[in-house]
Amino acid sequence: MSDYNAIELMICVAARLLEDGSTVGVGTGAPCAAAMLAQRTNAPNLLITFEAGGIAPQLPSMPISVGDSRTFYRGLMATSMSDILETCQRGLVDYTFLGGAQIDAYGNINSTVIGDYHKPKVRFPGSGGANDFASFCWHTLVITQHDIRRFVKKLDFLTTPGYLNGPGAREKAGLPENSGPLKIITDLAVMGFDETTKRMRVESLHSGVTFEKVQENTEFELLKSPEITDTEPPQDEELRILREEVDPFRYVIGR
Amino acid sequence: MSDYNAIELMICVAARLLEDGSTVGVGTGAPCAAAMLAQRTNAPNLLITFEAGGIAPQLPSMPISVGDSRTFYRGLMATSMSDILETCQRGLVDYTFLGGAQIDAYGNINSTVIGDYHKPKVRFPGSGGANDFASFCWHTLVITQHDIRRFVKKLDFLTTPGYLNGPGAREKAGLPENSGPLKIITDLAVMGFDETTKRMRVESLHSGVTFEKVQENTEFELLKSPEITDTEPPQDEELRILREEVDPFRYVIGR
Amino acid sequence: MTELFSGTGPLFMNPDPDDARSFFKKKEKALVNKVMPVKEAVSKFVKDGDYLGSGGFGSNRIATAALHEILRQKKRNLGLAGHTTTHDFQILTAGNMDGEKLLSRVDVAYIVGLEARGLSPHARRVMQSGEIEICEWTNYAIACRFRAAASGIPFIPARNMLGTDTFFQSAAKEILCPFTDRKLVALPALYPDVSLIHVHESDVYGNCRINGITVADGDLARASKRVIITTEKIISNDDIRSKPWATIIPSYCVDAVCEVPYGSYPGNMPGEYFSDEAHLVEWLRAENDVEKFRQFLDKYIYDVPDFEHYLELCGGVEKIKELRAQELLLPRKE
Amino acid sequence: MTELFSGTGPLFMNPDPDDARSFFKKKEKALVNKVMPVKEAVSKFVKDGDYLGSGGFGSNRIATAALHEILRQKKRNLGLAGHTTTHDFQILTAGNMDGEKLLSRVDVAYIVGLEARGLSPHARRVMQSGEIEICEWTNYAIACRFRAAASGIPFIPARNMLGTDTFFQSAAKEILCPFTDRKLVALPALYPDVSLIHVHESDVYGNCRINGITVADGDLARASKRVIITTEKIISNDDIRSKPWATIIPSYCVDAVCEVPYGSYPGNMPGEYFSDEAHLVEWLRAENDVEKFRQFLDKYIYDVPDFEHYLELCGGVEKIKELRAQELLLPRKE
Repeated sequence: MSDYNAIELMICVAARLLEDGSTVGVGTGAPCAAAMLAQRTNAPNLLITFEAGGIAPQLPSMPISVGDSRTFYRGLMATSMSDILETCQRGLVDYTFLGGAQIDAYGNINSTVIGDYHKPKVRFPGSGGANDFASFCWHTLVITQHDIRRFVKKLDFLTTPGYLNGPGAREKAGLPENSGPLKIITDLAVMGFDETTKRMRVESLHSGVTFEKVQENTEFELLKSPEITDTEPPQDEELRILREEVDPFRYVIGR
Repeated sequence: MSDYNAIELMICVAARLLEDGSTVGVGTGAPCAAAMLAQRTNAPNLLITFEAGGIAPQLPSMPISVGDSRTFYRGLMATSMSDILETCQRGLVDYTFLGGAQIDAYGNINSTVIGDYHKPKVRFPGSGGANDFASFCWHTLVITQHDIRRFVKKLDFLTTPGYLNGPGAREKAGLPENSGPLKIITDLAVMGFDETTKRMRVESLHSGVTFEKVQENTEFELLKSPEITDTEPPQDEELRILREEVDPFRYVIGR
Repeated sequence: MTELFSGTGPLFMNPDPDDARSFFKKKEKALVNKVMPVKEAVSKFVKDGDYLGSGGFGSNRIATAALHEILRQKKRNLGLAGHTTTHDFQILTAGNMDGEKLLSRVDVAYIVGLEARGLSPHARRVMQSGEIEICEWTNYAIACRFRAAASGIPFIPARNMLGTDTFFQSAAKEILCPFTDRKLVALPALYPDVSLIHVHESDVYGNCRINGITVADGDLARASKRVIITTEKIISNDDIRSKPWATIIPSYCVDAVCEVPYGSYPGNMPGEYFSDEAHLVEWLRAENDVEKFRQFLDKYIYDVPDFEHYLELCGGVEKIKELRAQELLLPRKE
Repeated sequence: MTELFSGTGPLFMNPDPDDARSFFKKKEKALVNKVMPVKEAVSKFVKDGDYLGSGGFGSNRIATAALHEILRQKKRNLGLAGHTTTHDFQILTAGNMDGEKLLSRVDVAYIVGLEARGLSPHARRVMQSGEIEICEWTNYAIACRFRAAASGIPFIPARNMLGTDTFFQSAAKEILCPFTDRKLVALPALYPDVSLIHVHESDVYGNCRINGITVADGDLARASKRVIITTEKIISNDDIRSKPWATIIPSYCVDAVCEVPYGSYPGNMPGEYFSDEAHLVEWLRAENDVEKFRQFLDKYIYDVPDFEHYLELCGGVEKIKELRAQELLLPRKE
């Protein structure tokens, strides 16, 4: 059972970051799987919310949309998008999970366009609720594939704020104090942010991955945590719960 | 049956002012009676709302409070105070009815204090929703007793805006355009507002009342409408409905 | 250039959203059983000096048991959001006697009156004595202030209060709209320390339903740092989960859940029982004379251990059956 | 001095509340029967050049019948509030083909994607062509813009968008809080000309209930100058009046009530039927090839008279029974 794929690894790592008794605003896919896994392992009292209005559902299966009926199935409340995002703006939501087409050294994310904004090579969906969640929640977590076209020096478009251009920049811009990106979880490593520069730094490496390999797949210069550890691999029990209870049809973790 | 008291007269006159198909934000007492009478006579499609959240109830009796359960008994909606007052602020509510301790020539109202604000001789409740209704609804109607201590040159406190200090003053203050007091209905007369000066003018006199008598009971100088008419007295059918259907226990109209 | 004015009234509470965020960050969000007696809830969550919010609408769906308990526990120097407070205001100002100050500051929209029932002599004496610091607002203004706090923003713009003494005696400010250049009033966020809200149904975690107008309680519960719920009855969490769109207040806003059947008495509880007008008149009349009022308060509040005994003194279940018949418009027995 | 910036994107709609007030003043408020076929509602209330709001959440509780009818009636130069629009956006952009422009301007929060299902090839082609004027926002920003309009104020302040290109390409403005001196974003009111909202239940006057998340539809209905409701079923006004606190949209906001059972198909309708993922995949695949897509649209939309025939083509009541079993988590027959 100790065989696992990259997405399973990322989900297990993400789940462990969620503190018991905390709150999280999630989307569909891996973030939702991570939250569901956390509820069954280290964070039984994790409160899950969805931006379209669902609060604390007893998820019968993976939602397809952050607004489908699963997201409030036997929930505590089915409310409005404003109520959810204002609960975040008010400071009650600890974590959010995001993805994106590009991410930079400060954890800023692009999910709007590749190329020039007015003549885009590729048009992506845009912020949706990502900018809102990353502005309001205390900690932003990112789960993403690690490649050099994604981890870029300069975003084509800054959709969603990380630490903007460094220390104090979020506060100066008017964003809530002491919020920002916490961890970036990829198929190669787990990265955090240097406290002084607010730049991304490698904190743990997945089995068989070197710092050099991570740097090769990153356009900007990565910092190193004072102590780079080995990422703890998924445990058998985590994998069992993930495969049997969280995602039995393997929608997210694949075949 | 053509015997009637002053409050019955005021209610009948007020009811006739409410156009069919319009909306009104009312309080308890005479305003509510007027709205109920209007629904049974000239304005069957009048939509009544109460500031605490009640919309279009089938009032089984006179409410005691603008927030009691009668105010949304078999209503179309039981909502929040914000929803009601934002419906007014958005421009959907045509009329509101107010009273007050003092009123001036511009239809401004005091319901806060008599005497100095910080050392009041008498403390009254304050605005409640009166300032909100009078700011947001298109037309303010006032039903009140007519005496010289009430119709004053200078308010001790301007709680609720009429035309403030004259033409254009509401707009300059930032209040919604083209809103303001419409009619003041007292036990002596019906007054409107001069279009040029926005000062109060007598438009019709109740049976047996002279302009001079109204002026004697008013501290500020009253203007005269180009044509002062006789107030049409309550008709038998109006009185019958008022007494038998609207207020059978004579809570409002008295004994 | 348009000149912009500021109200001259005191701003009792800090409208800063980052301050409030630090508090809300630490608030309990897990589903823990919060059921406790009113006595414990008030002693635990209402501190001297706190600023209170009172749910419902003055004499309708009010948390009478919690209000009485605040009197009984002799809390001091409280602030209050007086947004159509009527009988609730009467109860609290009863703590301002003999030089004692239960209330020390009030944001006023509607106080000292009981709507169609007239004015409260005692509340007027208190308010006219100058012993309470006040700031003037309107019902909608206070609703907006709760809404701003609930939203996590420092103010909401509106178009009321402008041009009046109500504005001048408030702590609001005029601003210019950056899009339309229109003058607006900015209403600062109001985060009460603790609010007291009576509801129809709550589970043990504080997920609440209200079967009627919500007045401002959805926003009030979200705006408040701590929330004490009194509920006509506790229902199962399964019941809450069977219809999550009926939940008005979510559990993560709530600190205490107290089961108090008939808990809005002598106020009206929509669909359950009408207000006891006779008792409200008795209260108003007692206020005419200070000594008589003191005796009245001893009899009904200070000398009884809790709300249940107060209700018993007022006629108990028989009285409630009467008020229930009135509420439901049942034909009167001849 | 803090420098304050303005977004550089186009402001498509006038946020002025006095303008909107003049319109709302004349709106019908009486209880008149507004039941009509979708065809009539769209022809009467959607004009070329109008700015649309789409209720629900992209593929959940959407007014499919009204969206198809807009395609069929070949409306042109519409604007759209693209606040998590997914399948609804796919339907509308299908009108941007062969040089025709059903959509000409879009306020963007989330477009061209179908969440976990991937991106829409056709919507991307349209958006990448530059033929549609756009302005960038976020989901909450657009929700706030509806809220401001619903409240009758020209803007609402918030703390999102700040510091980003999303702000730079928006029509928002930075302001300073008059109380805390903090930088905020001012989000201008958005009054759509017409919105299309699918609900669980409505009476003939347009008093509506939604049994699930409301997304932004409470505010959207209030913000919109005209509202077309499609409803799973029409219920009696007596039913509405039996539980007025369940009403989410009041009749005075509504212009047309169209009874369309299964009207959110192929989207999800909470408690009723799940989304038809197979049909959504078929739609996405058809978009890969322009000619194939044209045929697909002819087959499913242009060559059928109405939504009922579309549903029939997609499997009719048998299909709905399947999706209903999925929605209700019924055990699958082996």
